[in-house]
Amino acid sequence: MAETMNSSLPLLILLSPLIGFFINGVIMPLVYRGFAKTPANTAGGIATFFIGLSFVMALIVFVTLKGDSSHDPSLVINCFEWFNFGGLNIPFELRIDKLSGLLVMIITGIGTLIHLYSISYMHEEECVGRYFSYLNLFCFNMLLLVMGNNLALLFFGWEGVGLCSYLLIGFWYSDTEKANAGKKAFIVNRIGDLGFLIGMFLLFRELGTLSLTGISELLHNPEVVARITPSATLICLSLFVGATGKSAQLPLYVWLPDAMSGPTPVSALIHAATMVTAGVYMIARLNPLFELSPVALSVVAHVGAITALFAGTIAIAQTDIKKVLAYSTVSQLGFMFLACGVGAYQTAVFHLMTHAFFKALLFLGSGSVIHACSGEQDMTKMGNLKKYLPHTHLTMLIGSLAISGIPFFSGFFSKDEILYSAIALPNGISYLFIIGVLTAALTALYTGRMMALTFYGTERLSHDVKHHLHESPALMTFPLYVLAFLAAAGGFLGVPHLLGDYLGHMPHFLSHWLDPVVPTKHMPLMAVKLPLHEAVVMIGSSVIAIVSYFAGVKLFSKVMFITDLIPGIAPLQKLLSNKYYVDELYDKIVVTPVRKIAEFSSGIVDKYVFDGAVNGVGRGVKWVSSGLRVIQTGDIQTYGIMMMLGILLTIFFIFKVFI
Amino acid sequence: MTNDLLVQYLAAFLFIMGTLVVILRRDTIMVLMGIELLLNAANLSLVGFSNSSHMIEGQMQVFFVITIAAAESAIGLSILVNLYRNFGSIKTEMATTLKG
Amino acid sequence: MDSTSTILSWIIFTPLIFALLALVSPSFMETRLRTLTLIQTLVSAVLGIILYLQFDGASAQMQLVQFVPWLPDWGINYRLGIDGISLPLVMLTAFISPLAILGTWPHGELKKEKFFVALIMALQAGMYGTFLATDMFLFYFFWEVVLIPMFFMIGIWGGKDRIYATVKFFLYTMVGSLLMLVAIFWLIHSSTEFFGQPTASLAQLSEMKFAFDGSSLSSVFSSPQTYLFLAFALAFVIKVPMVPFHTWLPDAHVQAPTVGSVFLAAVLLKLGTYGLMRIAIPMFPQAAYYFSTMFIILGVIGIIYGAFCALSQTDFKKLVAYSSVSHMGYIMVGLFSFQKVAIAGSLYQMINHGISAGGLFMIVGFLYERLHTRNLNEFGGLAKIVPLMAIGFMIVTLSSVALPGSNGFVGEFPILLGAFQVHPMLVLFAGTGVILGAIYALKAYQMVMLGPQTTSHDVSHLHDLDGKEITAMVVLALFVFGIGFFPKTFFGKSDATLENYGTTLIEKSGNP
Amino acid sequence: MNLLEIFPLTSLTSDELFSLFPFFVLSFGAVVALLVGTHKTKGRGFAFLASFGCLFYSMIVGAAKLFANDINLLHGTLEMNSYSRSLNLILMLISMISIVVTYGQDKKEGLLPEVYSLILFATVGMMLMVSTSHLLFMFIALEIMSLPIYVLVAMRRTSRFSSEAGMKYFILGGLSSAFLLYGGALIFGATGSFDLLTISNRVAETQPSLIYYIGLGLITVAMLFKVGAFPFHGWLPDVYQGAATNVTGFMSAGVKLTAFMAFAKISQHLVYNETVAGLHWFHSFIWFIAAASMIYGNFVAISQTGLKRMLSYSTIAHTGYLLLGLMVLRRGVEDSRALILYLFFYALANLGAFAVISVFEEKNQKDLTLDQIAGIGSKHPILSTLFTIFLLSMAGIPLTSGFIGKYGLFSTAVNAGEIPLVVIAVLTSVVSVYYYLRVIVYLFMKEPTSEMATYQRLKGPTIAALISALATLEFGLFPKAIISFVRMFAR
Amino acid sequence: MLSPVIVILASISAILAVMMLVSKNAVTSALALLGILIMTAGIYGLIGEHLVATIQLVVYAGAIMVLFVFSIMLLNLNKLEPAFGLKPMVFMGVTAVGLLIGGVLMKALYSHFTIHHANRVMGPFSQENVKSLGGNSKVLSFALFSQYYISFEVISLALLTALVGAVVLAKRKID
Repeated sequence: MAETMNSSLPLLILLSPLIGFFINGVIMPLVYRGFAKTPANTAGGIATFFIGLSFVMALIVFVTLKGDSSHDPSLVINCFEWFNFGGLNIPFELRIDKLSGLLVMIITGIGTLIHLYSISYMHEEECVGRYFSYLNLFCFNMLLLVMGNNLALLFFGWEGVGLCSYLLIGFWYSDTEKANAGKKAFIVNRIGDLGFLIGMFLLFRELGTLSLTGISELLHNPEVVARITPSATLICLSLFVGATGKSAQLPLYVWLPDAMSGPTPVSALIHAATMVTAGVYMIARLNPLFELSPVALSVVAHVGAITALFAGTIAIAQTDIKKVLAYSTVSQLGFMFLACGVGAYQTAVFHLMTHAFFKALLFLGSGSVIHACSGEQDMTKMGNLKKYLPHTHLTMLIGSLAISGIPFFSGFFSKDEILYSAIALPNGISYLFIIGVLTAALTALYTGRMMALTFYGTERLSHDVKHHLHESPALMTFPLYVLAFLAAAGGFLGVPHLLGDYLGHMPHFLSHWLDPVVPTKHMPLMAVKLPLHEAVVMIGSSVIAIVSYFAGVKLFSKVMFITDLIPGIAPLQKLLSNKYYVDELYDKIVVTPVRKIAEFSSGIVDKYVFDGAVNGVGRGVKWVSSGLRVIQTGDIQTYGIMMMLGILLTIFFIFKVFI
Repeated sequence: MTNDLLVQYLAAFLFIMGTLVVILRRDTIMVLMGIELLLNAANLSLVGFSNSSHMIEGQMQVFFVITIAAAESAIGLSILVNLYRNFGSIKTEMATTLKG
Repeated sequence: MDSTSTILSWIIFTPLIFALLALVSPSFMETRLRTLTLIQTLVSAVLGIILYLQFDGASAQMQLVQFVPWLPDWGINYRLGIDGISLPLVMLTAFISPLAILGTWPHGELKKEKFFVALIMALQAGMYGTFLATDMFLFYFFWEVVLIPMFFMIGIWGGKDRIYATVKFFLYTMVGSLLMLVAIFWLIHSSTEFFGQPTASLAQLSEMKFAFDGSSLSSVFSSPQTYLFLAFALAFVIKVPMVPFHTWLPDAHVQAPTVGSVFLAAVLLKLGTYGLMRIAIPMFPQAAYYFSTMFIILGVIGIIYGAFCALSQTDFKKLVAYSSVSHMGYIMVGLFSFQKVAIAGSLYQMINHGISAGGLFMIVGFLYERLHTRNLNEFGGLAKIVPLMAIGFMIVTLSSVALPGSNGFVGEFPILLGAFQVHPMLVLFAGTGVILGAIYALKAYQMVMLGPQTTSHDVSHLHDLDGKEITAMVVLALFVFGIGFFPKTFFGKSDATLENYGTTLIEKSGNP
Repeated sequence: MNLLEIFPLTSLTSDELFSLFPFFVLSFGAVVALLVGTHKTKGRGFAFLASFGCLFYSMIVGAAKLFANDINLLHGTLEMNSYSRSLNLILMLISMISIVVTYGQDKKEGLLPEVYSLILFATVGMMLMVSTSHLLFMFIALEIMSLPIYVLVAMRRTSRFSSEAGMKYFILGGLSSAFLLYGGALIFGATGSFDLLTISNRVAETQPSLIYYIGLGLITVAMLFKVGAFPFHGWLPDVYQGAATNVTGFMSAGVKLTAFMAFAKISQHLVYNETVAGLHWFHSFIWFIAAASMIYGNFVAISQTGLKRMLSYSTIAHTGYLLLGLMVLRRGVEDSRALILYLFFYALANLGAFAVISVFEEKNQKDLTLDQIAGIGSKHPILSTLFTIFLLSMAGIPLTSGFIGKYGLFSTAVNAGEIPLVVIAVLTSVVSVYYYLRVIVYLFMKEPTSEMATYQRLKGPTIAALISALATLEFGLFPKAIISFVRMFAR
Repeated sequence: MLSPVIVILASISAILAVMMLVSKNAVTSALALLGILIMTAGIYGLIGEHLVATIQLVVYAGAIMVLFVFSIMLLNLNKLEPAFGLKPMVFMGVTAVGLLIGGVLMKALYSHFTIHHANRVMGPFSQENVKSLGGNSKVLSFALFSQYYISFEVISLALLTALVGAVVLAKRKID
């Protein structure tokens, strides 16, 4: 099915950000004699140009890709041979099919917007050149991740984006906190990556190839399927460990909230729109493999659902606007995994897309807010910004409505579909559905709270903040509006049947379009009394969403915490605002032991055991030596006696033989 | 028990005695005498053997051994004199500056 | 085989010629000595390139062989040759040397510089010789010769505890190599029985089969192959160094002058793994296969243990030294996994570790030259002041944490992939080294470059890399990413040899 | 019957005369040196020239007649064949080097001009000893070798150490030579002959009586004493330390080589003689002695601070290695090649090392301590480098002839299946590496101390050291020539 | 057929040897040694080796002993301090070892003379042969100058060395 077109466009899509990276990272410093010297506009302009360029090219490719649900016109181009020895053959192959094409669009598109946004957001920072080169490098790696036609290449991008997020989170490295956050992100990701590696190794052992095309072809072959089914669970689980690392699921989500210490556009691009969804992409991509292991799938589903709820609860008690968004990201990702887990891969991808739209929007909006409040992130010090930041308010409102799943905004369709598939699908489980609904409610609630604390209610701004307060420039609001439009309208790519029929719109457009790559599971309930069920779910969820959203807005325009309403749950509040003490827990059970072991092994083992043995031998020799030299008394009689004993020895040796 | 055996016994005994003198006595002059005794014992045994098997090699060697003994004692005594000059004594236990 | 080409001899002896030049150089040359060394290393590098061009990647045989009778009575001859295994290592030596000279020369005046220079050159000669020798005796000869310059380098130009370190280094290696000598006697002796007359040619020696019976422990320890293998292996793993024989390394590294450290880390350690790959494993395959699990376990222990030790170091150089222990562990794992992929990976890892460790030591050298301390706690926030150094440091760090796209990945990925096919659990443990490696590497980077600016030194006037250092780092970076993206281009000429090596080894080892 | 028939008065053929020529020349030279040495002021110089000239001349003659036909005078009293001739050549070379070392050293140490003639006498004794296969003539030769050396050792007459050393060496030496004599007597009693060849044939015919073995044991003891093996080593460190350094060099090179060659000859004929039953005791005895010597010598050398004393202990250790070479001997001389090589290379290294030491010694000094040479490498790089070369050669590191020697010796031993002993040797030689290295460390890596030794400006020793160093390196890098030479004569 | 005279001489010299070992006075010991030498000479004479006996008397008993006594007088060492500076245990031990070795030696000699002596290689010089050839001295002298000329020549080196050595070591003036 994958006919190879000899078009180098995908390669150019991939390379153009890399070129941008080189220009900003190498050439500009040479031109301007120094790293901090590149003007913000120049650097930003270059970076934006190149990512925009690849967006355009992606658009062209994407257009050529459109086709009906029947077949998948995927481009596979082989650039050069990366590894080839000892039976391990990894060509540097790029693949653009509908799935990766969609993600490429998202990445480049949102990427471009965020680059634009960054130009004015970062303009008074120093070393903007560094910033933009990192951004470009990130785009390169992300594109490689989604375009690589080989798990090893995917891993290449996988680690590459990890590196970039490390660099970008630690962009303001002179602050130890921020630097640590970057380190934490990298290391936690590494833990996941080990799982990914092991998964790859297992897969290679079973299939002897890592090429995606190869895998999917092999998995069409029944006896291969039969052979690897037993080990499928192990493979999928270890790959999923990688996913939990990259996509911030339990138990490895801890890095994402800290990652918020990076510049806000970075959070928008990396930690909301693109990188964190890599795990979802990977699972969707390997769905034939995951299909082989119900166990793994249910694990994915459960982890997703639990994470969603867990993060949602935390989000509701946060006061830092970006932290709220971060936790909401975690929980939304949980939703996606829930979808994957129940086998609704398309729905997951759908939600991935819509989430990319509205979460990027929200982040950028919050960035604009922070920008306006001259770096203030604490919502308790905001309030009633509506009248100062009209554009920001408007766009963010749309975003919040979208995320809360208010009907006919994008989030509504995708989330609703996920919930629906959570019960409708064969391996859907009802209590996961319940969790999903709860989470949806929570989402609406904390989003409303966020909006309320930020834009409505009483004004709590400190004086000088208020003094500098200003709406962001057009360069920042423009992307907001674009994203707002997408967030509002994006959902119509996946209208459910129920409405789809009425709206005269081709229902589940996206899903059908993705079919060839990510096949639909037929929904058993769909046949009989389908409308009823769907209607129930839809109406129920939308009601819940609306109610809790407005509840959130209303309540929290007056107070800041639930405790102010229900004082009884103060401990709970404390627990939540401390994020269940997970960081402290990890510090106890992981970080401290590692440090202890390290000190032990170098301080005790190396010094006293290994080195001790070596020096001990030396000391022993010296000791023996000083003992032996005693017999050299210098008195001739001693020597004579020694000779005499020698003779005795000789005679003894002689007689040992003869007598 | 024959003369030859007796002579050999005597030689052996003298040899051991000589060894003991060399090892046990603590003044160099005695030690030198001990060495002479040793050589003499060896001579005795040589002559005894050669005589008992009707040969003359032994006796011939004895001439040379005696000469050597003379030379050796000459050198020995001069060394002894030298030692006496340096240490003011010929006790072997005096001369134990080199040790360890 | 008759002497067809002399280029190998040229490669070995060029440094020696220059060394003599340096020794007899008149006093006014004293200031030019560094240039002389640079010229020498560049000449060697050029010779290396010529060699690379002359080498025929399609054949798995020893090439460019040279044969000069030396001690024919004892079957000992001056045999040189090169194949796909030694080629990359020779190239590594040829390229690291000029970089080391460029990057790590102490700025201040060096005492007895003449001898220092001569020793550096002699050291190179020894290393080339070891890689190129195809005669057991010659190999041992060079193997020992390498010790002497290093001994003096550490002992005369080293740090505070240099004497302890250098004596330890020398003796430790000596123990192993003398036992190896006994084994060599045994080999050559049995070659006398096998071929009629004694021979020390590696090619011929490896034709001999030694009895090995792996049925029971007693039978294993009653078969000669076991002892031969263990004798050789001991000598080599001490050099590698494999835990628990590693303790000489941190001391030697910490005390050695930076050039010394670079050579030690980049090339000298590879002598050990090269020996394993060239002699210990292929000549005694069954014994090697029998003990492979043990060695892999030790390798894994080395990986993890080294990483942990590195984690708690505050002395930057010690940290890098322990990271070497950890990285060499991968090579052990790869070599003893008896998997083609892993063996190839090990060879690549040798080169890559040479590059990354060399680079790291250069960074240490830069810092030490400028601040005269190696204590990580006394650095911090330097990235603002010395951005170039920060970039270089970042690049070598990436290479050392084996990020895809850097050379490190090209080595570690195949090793782990290959070893996983036979020892999944062990590789799982080895994999934790990947995490720990990231931890200590980033820790070091952060403690030096990131965070608030250090107060224990006045770093405001700190000058960034100068031209030579930049050149060194740039070339290094080119290698890091070049190998990372296009391994085929760099290692293509080894494929035939590796393929052949793996096949024969696997069938000889009785490996199912 | 007529005595003339029994003892025919044969006259020497020209061959025989020529092969005795070196002995004549050397004895003559000794006397000349003695006479010219009496010159008031330039006595030493003249004596040096005379002895050097004679040595040189006799070496030329010896070399010229190296492969003349073998002769055997008076049933093995003198066996001149290419083997013994070459050994003589080596011995003459050694004594030439030590004469060069002595030149300059003698004035410093106040040695009388007679020292040269004494060295020549000793040389003649050595040459006779390696050329004879007649037990009692061996005794005489031994005495002719030892008597001058007793004197040489005691010759620093104003030094207590020297006279003490002389006394010790004389007494114990006399004891040991008495053992040799009595052992010879017993063997004679058992077999009725002094000629080694005859003895071994007789022994092969009829199982000898016990006194034969005891005699052999006594001779072994005497030989082990001369080579300084473990329980009989007592004299060695003291004598080496007490004697004038040039004499020490001469002893460690010449006496050792001679004694070992004699010992090798004896054991080849009387022990490693497949036809003789029940001589395993000898093998196991030597095994024990060798191991003990290696361990003792190397371990004790570690805790020495005096260079001469340290080197003398290392000599004991090397004796152990050499015994290893002795154990692999068989009847005939083929296997003695490795032994000869090792002895020769070791002699070179020792001569050189002691020469360098003598350059830095004060008059009548007890020993040169490590502290005295600390940091001398920066002051006298050339000499220190030479010394380093010698030490490395003793340690058996490649580039030096010591490595070739060790290689040959150990590989021969391994071929003979002495692997355990070789392993012991190897492990102990690691210990030896430690103390050799320590000297190098002191030379180059320590800071100079206040009592740093002063350079005595002695031409002779410096030249000698240079020559031996060159030889060491030459044979270390291109051993082909010397090995095939040894192979040629040890046919 | 053990000749009583030899037995007497042997036993005397044995006693003298013990005396020599234990006597405190050097002169006594020297005289004991002298006695032993003379006894040995006597034994030589009795078993028919007249020339050896004579030389033994002349060189040994004459020259060497004179040398010894002379140097004793010269350095007036006749009054010696306690003879053995050894702990009695060590002394006994060494003596025991010595006697043990001696015992072994004698046992070996005994077995030699009882077992192997019979089939020993015999030389031509039985007493009567020697007589017929003109006596012990004549035979020996002939042998000396035909069969042993090398040793005879070489021994001169030893004597010369002794001469030189004695001069070198003992001469007073030090330049």
